[in-house]
Amino acid sequence: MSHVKLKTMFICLMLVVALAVPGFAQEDVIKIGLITSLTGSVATYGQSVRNAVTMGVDDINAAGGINGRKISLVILDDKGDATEAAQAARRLIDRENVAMILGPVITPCVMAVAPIAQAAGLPMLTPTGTGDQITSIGDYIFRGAYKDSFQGRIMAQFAAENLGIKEAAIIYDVANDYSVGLRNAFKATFEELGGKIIAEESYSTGDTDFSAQLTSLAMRNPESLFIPDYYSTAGPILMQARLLGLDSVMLGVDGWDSPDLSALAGGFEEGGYIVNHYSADVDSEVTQNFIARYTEKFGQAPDALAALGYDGVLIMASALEAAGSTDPEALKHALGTVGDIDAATGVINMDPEGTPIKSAVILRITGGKWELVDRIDPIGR
Amino acid sequence: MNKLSSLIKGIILLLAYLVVQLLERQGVLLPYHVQILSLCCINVILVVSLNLINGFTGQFSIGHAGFLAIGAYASAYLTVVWQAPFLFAIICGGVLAGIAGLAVGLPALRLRGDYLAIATLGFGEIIRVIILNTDAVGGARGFSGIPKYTTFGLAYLMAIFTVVVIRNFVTSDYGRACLAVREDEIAAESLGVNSTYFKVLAFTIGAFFAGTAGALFSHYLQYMAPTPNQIGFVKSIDILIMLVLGGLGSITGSIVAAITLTIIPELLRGFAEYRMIIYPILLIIVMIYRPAGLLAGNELSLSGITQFVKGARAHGNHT
Amino acid sequence: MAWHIMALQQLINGLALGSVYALIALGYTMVYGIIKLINFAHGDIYMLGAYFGFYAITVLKLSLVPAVLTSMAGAALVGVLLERIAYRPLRNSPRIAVLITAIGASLLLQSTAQLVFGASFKPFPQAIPFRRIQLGPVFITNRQLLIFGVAVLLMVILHIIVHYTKLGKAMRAVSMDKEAALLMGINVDRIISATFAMGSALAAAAGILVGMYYNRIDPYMGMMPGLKAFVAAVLGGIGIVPGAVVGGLLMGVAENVVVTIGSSTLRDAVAFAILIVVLLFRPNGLLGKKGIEKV
Amino acid sequence: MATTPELMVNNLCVQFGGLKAVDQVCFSLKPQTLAGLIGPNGAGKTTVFNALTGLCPVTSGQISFNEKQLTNEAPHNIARYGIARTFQNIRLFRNLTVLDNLRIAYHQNRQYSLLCSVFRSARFKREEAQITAKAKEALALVDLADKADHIAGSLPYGEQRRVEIARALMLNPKLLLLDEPAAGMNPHETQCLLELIRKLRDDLQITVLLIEHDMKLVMNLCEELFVLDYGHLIATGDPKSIQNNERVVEAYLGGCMA
Repeated sequence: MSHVKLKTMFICLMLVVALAVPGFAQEDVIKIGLITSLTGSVATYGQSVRNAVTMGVDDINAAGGINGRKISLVILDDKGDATEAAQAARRLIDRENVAMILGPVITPCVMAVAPIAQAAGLPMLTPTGTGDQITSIGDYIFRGAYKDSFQGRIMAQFAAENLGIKEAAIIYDVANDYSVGLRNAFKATFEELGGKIIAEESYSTGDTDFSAQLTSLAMRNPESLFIPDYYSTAGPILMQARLLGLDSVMLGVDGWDSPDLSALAGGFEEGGYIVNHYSADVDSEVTQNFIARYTEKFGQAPDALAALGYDGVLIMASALEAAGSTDPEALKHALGTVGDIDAATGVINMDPEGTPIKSAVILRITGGKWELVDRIDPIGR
Repeated sequence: MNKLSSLIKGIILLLAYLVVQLLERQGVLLPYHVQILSLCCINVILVVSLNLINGFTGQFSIGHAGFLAIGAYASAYLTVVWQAPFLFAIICGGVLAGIAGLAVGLPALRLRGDYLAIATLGFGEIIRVIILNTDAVGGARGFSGIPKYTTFGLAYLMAIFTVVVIRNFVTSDYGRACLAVREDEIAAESLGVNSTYFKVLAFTIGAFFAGTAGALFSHYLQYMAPTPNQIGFVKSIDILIMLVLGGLGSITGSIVAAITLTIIPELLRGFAEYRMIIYPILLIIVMIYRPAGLLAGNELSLSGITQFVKGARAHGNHT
Repeated sequence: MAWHIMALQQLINGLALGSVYALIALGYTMVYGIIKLINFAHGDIYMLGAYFGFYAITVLKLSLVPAVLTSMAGAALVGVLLERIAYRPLRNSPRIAVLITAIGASLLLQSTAQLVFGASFKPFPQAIPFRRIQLGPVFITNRQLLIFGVAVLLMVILHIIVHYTKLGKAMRAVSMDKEAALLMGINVDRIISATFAMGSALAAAAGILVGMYYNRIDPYMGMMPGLKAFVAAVLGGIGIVPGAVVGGLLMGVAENVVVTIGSSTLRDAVAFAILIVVLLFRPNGLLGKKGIEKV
Repeated sequence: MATTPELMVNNLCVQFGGLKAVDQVCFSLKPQTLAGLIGPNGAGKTTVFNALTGLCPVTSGQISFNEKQLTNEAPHNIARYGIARTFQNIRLFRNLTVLDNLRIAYHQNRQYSLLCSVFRSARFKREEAQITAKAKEALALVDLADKADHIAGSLPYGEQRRVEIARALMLNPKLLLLDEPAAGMNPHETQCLLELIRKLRDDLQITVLLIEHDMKLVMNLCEELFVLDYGHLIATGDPKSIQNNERVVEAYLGGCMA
């Protein structure tokens, strides 16, 4: 190899190293780390969270910061990979000296970061992590979302008690903990309430063809079909299900909440029910305000992950305010006790156990719009 | 001379360890850095062990993460559920992965090149789907609550152990037989080399070390998720990239590449969305300029380095 | 629905899914046939094709056929450029080096697409209405029919090009012996470029069809189907045009059969297990010829 | 000198699809003979070698070597019984050094275990030294001692042929099969080769069977010849009688005109 080529390569490498050195931090700010998935196959969710979190932090700083101190956000990408998330966490803790970690977005990443935060004694709050096991890792671990078991139970109760459904089928993503967790909770509660799960089918993350599973389900002709997954997969499933002749009542989860659902489902989502945090039509000013501003800023309406990301910032802000400092012990205490936060996904009360206590709504898609059907106040967790 | 150079190498390795320990105590190296160094060591084990299969024996496996998965989950199950000592768990993880390697080596007897590659890929995915469906190890929720037993020292020691064992293997009659199978199976057979045996042997040994790397990995991350980028084909391809970048058939190349490619994504992390654009461009540039890998199948050696330092012109083709 | 009717219905579903694999596999197999490269970026060209089609329909307001043609042309251009920039410098290098470059190209296309088109899932504009065609007790949707028809049509066209045209003859010559082809006055570079153009255009057509069929596109849509299609191409015997279609259809049907008679959670594992078993009995794929090594 | 045949080939048939490459061939070799297998192109000579060394399946017939049945044995086992060969299209391990090429061939005689090699036991070191010494000895035999550290593929053609012979010798063979050893050599090199083969037979007391088109070499070197044509053995005998055999002449002339 010629020396010129070697030199070019060397210069390229040096450039990368030089660019990668982080900028200098100011002293009078509160440093917060955000770990999210900006690249990789779950980037769409991670970018929603990133957008909402930066918007939330900008809001706080514009309003004068917290107790006079501005928030500075360090955003690190985890590629949706647990190993990378762990690296990012260590970097935030050791090199960036952040006061608190927001994120990561998906449960596998959260599960890799949580033991590190716990061992380091640094509070962390995942706005979106739903896996039941997350908060049991330690007392420094908090979340802003529902537990899978809570949401799955709510939908099962609603289906059995309010809709009077006796038979349900489930189609879920066997490779996704969110989907599996919701399916487990739904199944348990539904059977407890005397219902019967007559068929179950599964698929894997990244699949686009569900016709085999749906044809099998169609043969059993279930009264209702529970589809615990994000809008990106639920949409195509809804469309394919209807085209294959399934006319069951479709039951969904908060992951369905996206402006794109209707287009992805080809309009076949009509009549479906979901559990959600808030109802865009009737809920608070904060919610309306958030949706309007997010839409304006990013050119698309927020999905559920964006709303949760924004609320993560609100929870963090009230905890920082309540703690009065960035002392981890005080912050941890505050994160477990702050309450009455008027957030985009409704009123949030935190709990020392780590999962917020918030109400849920059941929405029904009627004429292409989400319509409030029921409001369920939290009955414990 | 030989003894002397081994001694010097030993001293350098020991010194390197002591320097890391010292710098860590002084606070120059943060836990963040030490964690990256541990990951480097784990990746070195993975790449060097794949080198035995792909580089030295000339097979084409892209299912290495499957062996890692077996080692990672088996050892975690042992330490979490049975509270087994870590060293025992590592060995069990390695042995189980080795048995799986034996099973995968068998198709290798009939399949060649790209067909073998696809079979190994399929094998890796089968392992992943099985783990995904096994509730005892957490299924899709992942395996959490694994104790943090992997220290830098242990990972470092295991990496050295792996490198020494595999280097000794490939420079013995066994390794020469593997090389012969890679170079020309028919000639090897006619010289009395049982090519079947050596293919399976390479798969078994490579898988064993990948299994130990898996054990280190699960007790490093404290959590295993059955995702493609953790134990699936994305991970297998990551290992393959490191191997080819370092150069097939070069152990030192594998080491250099494993370390470089573990650190580069870390350096690029701040670039957010641009990171995954810069990384593949670097990869393509390196491959275009160094198609045979960074070290082009040669080994870095002490004498080579001293010669280089002395400015000897011998540097280049043979070191 | 009776059991045997469902089996028939699943067969139709399987053939439709298999057609998707076959469409992508055709491009893989063409490129492989010529330069023995597993073009890992092929799945991502397919993704780009879907996006080109998306923008041709939504932004340029083209109707379906011109949109497909535009997208095929765009993808062909990307394919040719890719070969020029990333693969050609490595033509005489070890195959594995080119493979790694192809993986790099795949990553690059994915992340560039994510940056340019956005990471979110986009609903594909529905250029044709949904329709169910009843065939006695079973039915087929017009999209399934379309996918199946196009896969077979493209295979036939490709077969004709490869076997009955001058270009095809040159391609076969290059695939057998590059040096000899060169001596015969064949412009090898041009033939390889043409192959990449054709393979990429095929992928783009597949991308649009699949986008329409499943109603969803995203920057990573090429990854899993790309992998499965590659497996299908190998199953059929890589480098053999009808092999790609046979392999694709078989994969599709096998996956559906597994779901029908067994557990859908193990679908991918069983599909891969079938692959391995088939390869053990036919080490060069279903339609592959046995390579006799000369001693 | 023992008189019982060492190698016995009885009714050997090798069939590829519908093509009978070797048909009903019978011959035997006495120990320490220098024998030649000749015949026009495509007569099936290399196929006989491949059948003898297990590289192609025998359709019917038997091969025995020192009264051991070798029919359809795995090639590496045949090597163990003491049959070594070279190839028409030189099959050296081109990317390895000459020394390594030779050391690989000592494989069957290696005694140390996997653990010995991994932990570099004293036994390992002792034996490796022996192997290297033995390889250098074999190289010296073919006059290439100074090329030990060269990459095999970089040597000139004639030297590669000699390395291949030396490599075969590392097996301590009783029977050495040489497939066109003089192909591509100039007359001087061919002369040296002739002397080398003779020396090998005399010094190592081995049997040599060679395929060769260079009739001068064959007639000067071989003590016994077997002539193949279209898979059939058409003549056997000493060089003189073969030269005067009408069928052989006809086969060769026919071969030339075809």
